Amino acid sequence: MSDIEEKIREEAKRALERGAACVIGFRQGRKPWRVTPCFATTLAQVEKFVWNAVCAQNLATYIIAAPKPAAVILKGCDARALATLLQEHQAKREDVYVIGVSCPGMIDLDRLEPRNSWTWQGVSGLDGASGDVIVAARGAEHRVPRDDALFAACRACAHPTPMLHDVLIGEPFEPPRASGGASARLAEIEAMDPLARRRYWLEQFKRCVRCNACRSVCPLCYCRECIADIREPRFVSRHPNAEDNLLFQCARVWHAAGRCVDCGACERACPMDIPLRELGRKLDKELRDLFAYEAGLDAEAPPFLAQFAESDEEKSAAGSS
Amino acid sequence: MRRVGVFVCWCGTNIAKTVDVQKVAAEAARLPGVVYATDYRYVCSEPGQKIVRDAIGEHNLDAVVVAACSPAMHEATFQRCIADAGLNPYVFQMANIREQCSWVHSDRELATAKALDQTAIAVGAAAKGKPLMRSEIPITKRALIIGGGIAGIQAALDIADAGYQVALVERQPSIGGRMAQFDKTFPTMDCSACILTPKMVDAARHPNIALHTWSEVESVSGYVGNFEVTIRKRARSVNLEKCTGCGICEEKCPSKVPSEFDAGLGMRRAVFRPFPQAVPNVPVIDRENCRYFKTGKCGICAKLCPAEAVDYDQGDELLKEKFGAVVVATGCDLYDPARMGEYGGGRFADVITGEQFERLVNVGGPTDGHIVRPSDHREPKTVVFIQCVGSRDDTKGYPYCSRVCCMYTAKHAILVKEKLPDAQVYIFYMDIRAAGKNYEEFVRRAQEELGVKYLRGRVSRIYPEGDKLRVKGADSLAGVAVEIDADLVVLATALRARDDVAEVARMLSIQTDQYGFFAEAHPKLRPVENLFAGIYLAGACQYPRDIPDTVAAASAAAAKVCVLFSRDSILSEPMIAEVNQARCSGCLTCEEVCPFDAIEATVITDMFTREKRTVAKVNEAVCQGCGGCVAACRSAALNLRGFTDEQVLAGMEALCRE
Amino acid sequence: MSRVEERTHSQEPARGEQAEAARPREASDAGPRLLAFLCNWCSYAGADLAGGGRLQYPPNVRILRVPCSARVDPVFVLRAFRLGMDGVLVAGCHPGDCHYSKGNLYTRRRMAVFKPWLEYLGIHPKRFRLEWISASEGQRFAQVIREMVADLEELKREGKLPGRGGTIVEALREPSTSGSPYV
Amino acid sequence: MPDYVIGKDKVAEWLRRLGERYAIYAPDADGIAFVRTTDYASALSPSGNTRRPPKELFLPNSQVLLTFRQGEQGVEITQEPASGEPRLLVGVRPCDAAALKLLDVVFSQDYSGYDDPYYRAARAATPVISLLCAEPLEGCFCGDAPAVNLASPPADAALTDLGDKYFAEASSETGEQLVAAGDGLFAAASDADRAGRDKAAAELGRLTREGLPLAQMRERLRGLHESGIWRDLAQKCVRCGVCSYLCPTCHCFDIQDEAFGSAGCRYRCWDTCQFTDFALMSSGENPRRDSAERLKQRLCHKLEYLPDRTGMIYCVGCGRCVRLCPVGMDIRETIEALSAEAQAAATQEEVSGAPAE
Repeated sequence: MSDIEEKIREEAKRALERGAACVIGFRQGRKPWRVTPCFATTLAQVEKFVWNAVCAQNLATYIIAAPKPAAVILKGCDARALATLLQEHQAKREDVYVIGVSCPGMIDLDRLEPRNSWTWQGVSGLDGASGDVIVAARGAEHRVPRDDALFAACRACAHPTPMLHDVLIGEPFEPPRASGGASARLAEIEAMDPLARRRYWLEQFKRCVRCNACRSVCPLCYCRECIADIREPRFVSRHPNAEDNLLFQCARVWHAAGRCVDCGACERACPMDIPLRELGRKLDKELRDLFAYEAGLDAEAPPFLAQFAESDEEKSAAGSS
Repeated sequence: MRRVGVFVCWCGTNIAKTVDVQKVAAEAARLPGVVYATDYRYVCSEPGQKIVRDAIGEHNLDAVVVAACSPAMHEATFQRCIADAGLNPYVFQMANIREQCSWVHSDRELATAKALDQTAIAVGAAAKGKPLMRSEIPITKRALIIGGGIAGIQAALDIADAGYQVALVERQPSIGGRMAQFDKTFPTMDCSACILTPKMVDAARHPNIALHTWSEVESVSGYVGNFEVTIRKRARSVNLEKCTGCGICEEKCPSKVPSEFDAGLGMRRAVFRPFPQAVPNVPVIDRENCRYFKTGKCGICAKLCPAEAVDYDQGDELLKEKFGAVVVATGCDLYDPARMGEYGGGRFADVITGEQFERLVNVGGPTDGHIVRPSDHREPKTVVFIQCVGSRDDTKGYPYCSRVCCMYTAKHAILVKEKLPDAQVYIFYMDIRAAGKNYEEFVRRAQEELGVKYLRGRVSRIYPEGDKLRVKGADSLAGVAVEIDADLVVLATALRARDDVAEVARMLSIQTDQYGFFAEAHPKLRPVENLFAGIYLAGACQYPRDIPDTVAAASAAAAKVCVLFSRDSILSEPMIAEVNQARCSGCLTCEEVCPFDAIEATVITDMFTREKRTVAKVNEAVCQGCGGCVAACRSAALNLRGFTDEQVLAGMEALCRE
Repeated sequence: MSRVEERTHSQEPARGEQAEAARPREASDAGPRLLAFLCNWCSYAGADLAGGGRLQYPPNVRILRVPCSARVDPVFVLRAFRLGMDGVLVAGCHPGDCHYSKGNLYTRRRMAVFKPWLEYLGIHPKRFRLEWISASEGQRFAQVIREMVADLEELKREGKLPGRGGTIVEALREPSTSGSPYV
Repeated sequence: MPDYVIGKDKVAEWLRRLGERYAIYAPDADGIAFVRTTDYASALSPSGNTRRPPKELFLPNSQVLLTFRQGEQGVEITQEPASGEPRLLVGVRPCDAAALKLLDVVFSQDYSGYDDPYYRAARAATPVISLLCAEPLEGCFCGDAPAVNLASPPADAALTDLGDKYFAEASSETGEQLVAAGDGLFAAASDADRAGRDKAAAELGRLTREGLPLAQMRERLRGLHESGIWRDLAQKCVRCGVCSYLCPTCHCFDIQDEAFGSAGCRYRCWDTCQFTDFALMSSGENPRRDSAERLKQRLCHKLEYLPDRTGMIYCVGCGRCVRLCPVGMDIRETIEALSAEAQAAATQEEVSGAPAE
C-alpha cells in the first residue's frame, strides 16, 4: 500500500497548499497495527500519514467539528456517510475536500487473534494490503485468509470505492461477494420466533455499559443532546438494564434509519462486542427490499424518510391484516 | 408539576351506569399532581361548571382534567369555563370516558379500570401542560385574485366594494372567462354578455381594483396576511395607455389563426381581442403567430395604428407585491371529446361540443348566431344532444357528475327550437339533474312546451351516413334500440380540472382532490377555504359549478377575505410546533416534512460559544400543529405545544402506575 | 351487534422472561393491554362514532389522542412496549384524507420500515398495527380493537407475550447489568 | 504472614468449599467481566484482565439509593439498604486489586468526609483473591504503575502461577481464613517457591515496563493547565465513556430520579467527565466545553489532583483504555507528549529565566 500512502501524502500536501485548514488522515500508533486519526495542519505532519489495512475508523465523524475548509481521507462507506451529512446540511460540499481512497476492506484484529497461538505481545508486523493477511510474530509468519480477517461490515460492503470524492486514489474495487445480500447472522435472527428474538437481543444488551461509544463514533449521531440523555421528558432510562440498554440502542438505530451507511463504526467501537450492526442491517434490508433505497448515494436528495410517494401504498403494512 | 383538579362526570346515567364514577374520582385523587378530585352528575351544566370554577379558586388549581364525554363535544365548553375562572384555557385535558368507554363497554369493573386509566393519561398530560399563548400576526389588507372569470370578477368587486385593494390577474387578454363565451344563461335565458359585461367594466373602473390581464402569477410565498407574490405581466406588444381600441390593427393583420374563444369554429388574427367587448379593450399580439415576430417582416399593425400604440419591443414585466389573502378562481377545462372515439369527436365536423354550440348560437359568434352545420353551413333539421360525455363515466372520463350539462343542454335544445322551430331535437340522457331554482321547470318547458325529445339511454356509436350522422343509441325506458339520422350532434362534455392544476397547487402549497380540483378545508363547513390559511377558493376550480353557484362561492370567498381584513392582525394557532434551538443541529428534516412550509432555517449565535449556526424556526402564522416535524426530529429539538413529548410520555407512563 | 365483551381469564399468567416475573394481578387488568394512538381528526372521531353507535369492543384498549398519525414518533412505540404494553395501535386518516393533507403519508412510509423492524426486535407482528380509520368508520374502529385484543389474547394463551413484568420501579430496582452477572 | 502453595488440581476443591460460604465471582470465558460461577475448575483462567474491571461489583453501574411512592399520607420514602451479600472474587489481576485499594480511599471517611455505606458494605463482604497474569495483554503497562505491586498485590490472598501449582500469599486475616478453608489442600511454600513467585512478578514487570514517568506527572502537569497541547491531543477524542467506564479507578457517578405514576426511585449511575453533559449546567453553560478540557480533567484527576490529595497515583496501567478506545487514543502517548511538553516548557523557562549577565 505504500504507493497509495505516497499518493495520500501528496494529495494531503496539495490540499494544505490550496488552503485547507487541516487534513484528517491516519498516523501510526505505538504498534504497526495500531493507527489513530491525525489532524495535519503542516506539511511535516502530513509525512506521518499512513495507509494500511487497519485504517478502519470512519473519519467522516470528524467533519462537522473540523476547521473548514477541511480535507479528509474517506473510504467508500465514509464518503457515503459524508453524503448523508450533506443531505442534512451538516457541512457544505465546498468546505470538504474529499481524498477518496478505494478500500479493499479493513482487518478486524479480534478476528485474527483467537484462531492463532500467538498473542499481540509478540507480533512485529502485519500486512493486509491484499490477499491473505500475514502476521509476523516471534519470527514466524501466520497467514489468515482475507475473508476470515475482514470486519463483517467490510465483507458486506457494496461500495468500496468512494462515490463522493474530489480526488480518488487507488483502482476501484469490486464489492466483495457477500455485499448487498443478507448476512447469515441477520437471516438467523430473522428465523427465530419473536420471543426468542427478544431474548436474543436482551441477552446481547445485558453486556452494555452505556459508554455511548457507539453513538460517539457514529458520523450520523451529531445531535447536540442525545434523547437518551434528556431527563425531561425521559425517553430512555439511564439505569443500565438490558431492556433500557436495548431501547437506547433501538432509538439510536431507528434515528439512523434511511441514513446509516453501515460503515460498522458502532460495532467496532463497542467494547462489549455487542452485534450492533445487525440492528441497523435489518432497516437497510427493508429499505432496500421495499423501496430499492440505499443510504448515502445521493448527497442532493432530501432525507428518505422525510419524503413520501404514492407508490408507498403497497409497501405499507396498514390495513393489510 | 401542576396542581391538577379532576372532575368526573356521570353524564346522568350515560357514564355512571357503566363506570363507577365515584371510584374513578377517589382513585384519581391519589394520582401524582392531583390535589382535588370529585364527581358530579353533569359537569357541563352550569352548576357543574360552577363546581369547577369554585374548585379552581378554593384549591388553587392550575390545571383541570374533566373525565366526561368526547373533547369534540365539550372541550371548548370547559376551556371557556376555566378561562372564566382565570386559568389559561390550555391547561386543560379531557378524558373521554363516555364515547370511548361507558358507551362501548358493559363490564362495570373493566370499564371503571379503563376510565381511571384514561383519567390518569389526562392527568399526566395536564400535569406537564403549559399555558399557551397566541401570537399576533399583522395583515396586509390587499387581496390577490387569480383568474378573471365571473368568479374572480365577483370576488374582486365584493372585496373592492368593502374598501380593500384587489389585484385581479387573468391569463387571457381580457377578463370575462367562460361566461363571456356563452349566449344565454339558464334558466332565465338572460343574455350572458348583457349581465357579464357591466361587471367586467365595473371591475376595470373600480378604483380599488388593479387589473392584470395577459398576466400570470409566477410565485407565491409567505403565509396568511403576508403573501409575497410575483406577477408576470406578459408583453402585450400594444401599449395599454395609448391604444384607443379602434380595431384597425385587427382588421389589417394578415395572420389568421383559429379562435380559442370561438372554440375553433372561427378565426382570429395574430393581433387580437378575444371578443369585441373585451376588457381592457386593447388587443395583444400573439407573438407565436405574428408574422413580424416570426419573420421580422410585416409590421403592418404598427404602421397603421393611429395611436402609435403597437410596441414590438415591449418585454415582460415582473411585479412583486404583498397580499394578505389569495382567492383562487382559475376555473376549469373541458373534457376532450377525442377521447370518445365512438362519437367521432374531433373527426366529424358536425359533431361538436356544447362549448362550440354556445359560440354557434351566439350573435357575436362566427356565424352571427345562425345555427348551421360547421361542415356545409346548412341549417340542421335534426339535432341530437348527448349528455354525460366524460361525466359519470369511470372508464373514459370521470366518475363525478358535471352538474351543469343537464341544464345547458336543455338551454341549447330550447335555443334550437326557438331559432329553428321545425327542427327535431333529441337529447340522450342518463338522469336529469335539475336541482336548482326554476331548473326543473326549465327542463319541463323544453320537454313539454317545445317538444324536445328526451331519450333515456346511452349512445353507442355515431358514424356518417350520407351527409348525415347516424346516431345509434338506446331508449332504455322504452327498451328499444334507437337510430337517428342527425344533421348536427352536440356533446355535453364534462367539466374537468385545468391541465396546469398541479403547478398552481404547488405554487400555492395547496391541495387538490383525486380529480385535480382544489380541495376545500372542509367539504361541509369550510367550503370556500383551503387548509392553507389565507387562501380561498371560488368557482369551478373547486368542482363543476354553474354561474349562480360560482357567484355565490365567489361572494362567500370575498366575505371570508373581508372577515380576515376586518382585523389588523390575526392570532396564531396555540397548539403549534416550537424549536428548542439549543438542541437543534439544523438538519432541517423538519422543513422537509412540514406540509405547510411552516419551517425555515435561521442563523443564530450560540449563547455560550458565540458560534453562528443554523437552526430551524417555526413560522407561527403558518404552522397548523400536526406535529409531523416533532416525530421527524431525532434530537427532540421540536416539540408540539399542547401535545408535547413530555405530555405524551407522561400519559403513557401514567398507565404504568402501581 | 354481537357483543364481544367476554372477559378472558387466561388459565395461567403468561410465562414471561424470568426477570419479568409476573406480579400479582388484579382481576381488572388480567387481559392484554393495548395502547392506541389515534389521530384527532379521523380515528379518534371514528372511535367517538363507535361510541355513538354503542358498538361494543373489549375494554383493554387505552386511547391517546394525537393531532396526526405523523405526530407518533416511533420511539413512542418502542417506549410503550418498554413500559409493558402488550399491543400498540397507530391509527390515522386514510391516505389522501389527512387533515394536514399529507402527514399520514410520512407516517405510512415511516411505519412501512418500522413495522418489520419492530418484529425483528422481537415484538410479535400482531402486537403492532398501523391502520387507517376515518371519522365515519366507527364499525371499523371497533373491529380493529376486537381483532387486536383477540390476537393479543391468543398470543398470551400461547405464551408468546413476554409478560407485563414488574412495575417500572421494580424494573429499575433490578440490579444494573454491569455490577451483576450478565450471563 | 505465611506463604503457601496449592496444587492446580486442588484449586477446584478449595473453591468448592469456599463456595459454600461465598458466591464466587470469576472472569467469564470471554474475558469480559467477573460473573458468578460454580465452574470451580476453570475459575482461574489464564486470560488477561477482564474488559470490565471488578469495580462494578462494589460501585455498580447503577444502584438504587431510595424508593418513593405516593401513599395515603403523602410521599413515603424508603432508604435502600446496603447489601452485604458474601461474595468472593477470584482471579483479580494485580492492577485491579491495586485499583480497589485506590477506590477504598476515595470512598472513605478520611477522603471525602463521607463513608459510602454501599461501597463499604460490598467491600467488607467480598474478599479478593488475586492472580498474577501469565502474560500481559497488548497495551498493559502495570510495570510502570507505582500503585501496583505485582509480587504481593493488595488482595486477601494473592496467587501466582508456578506451573503445576499456585503460590499463595495470605495478606489479611480474611486471607488466612480463606486458606484455612482449604485445610489439607495447601502446603507451606518453600524458598524456591518464593523465588519462583518473585521471578514471575519480575518477568511480568519487565514485559509491562515502558518507562512512563507516572510518578513525575504530578509535578509536570502543574505547568500545563493553560497549554495548547490538550487541544492537539484531544482533537480525535469522540467523547465516549469507554476509557473511564472501563477504568478500574474512575468512580464518578450521577444521581437521577425516575418516577412513573405514583412511585419511583433515586439511583446513582456511572458518569464520566468525558461526556459532554457531565459539567453542563442548567443555564446551558458548560465550563468543560470541549474535549481538550475534558481530557485535561481526566488526566489531571488521575495523575495530579488525586495524587495531591492522597499521595497515590490513580493509573494502574491495566491498559483497558488503550485497548478499547474506539479512536486509538493511547494514554501512554498522551503521557509522553505531556511530559515532553512540560520538560520543554521547563527548559525554556530556564533559558529565558537565566540571569541576564
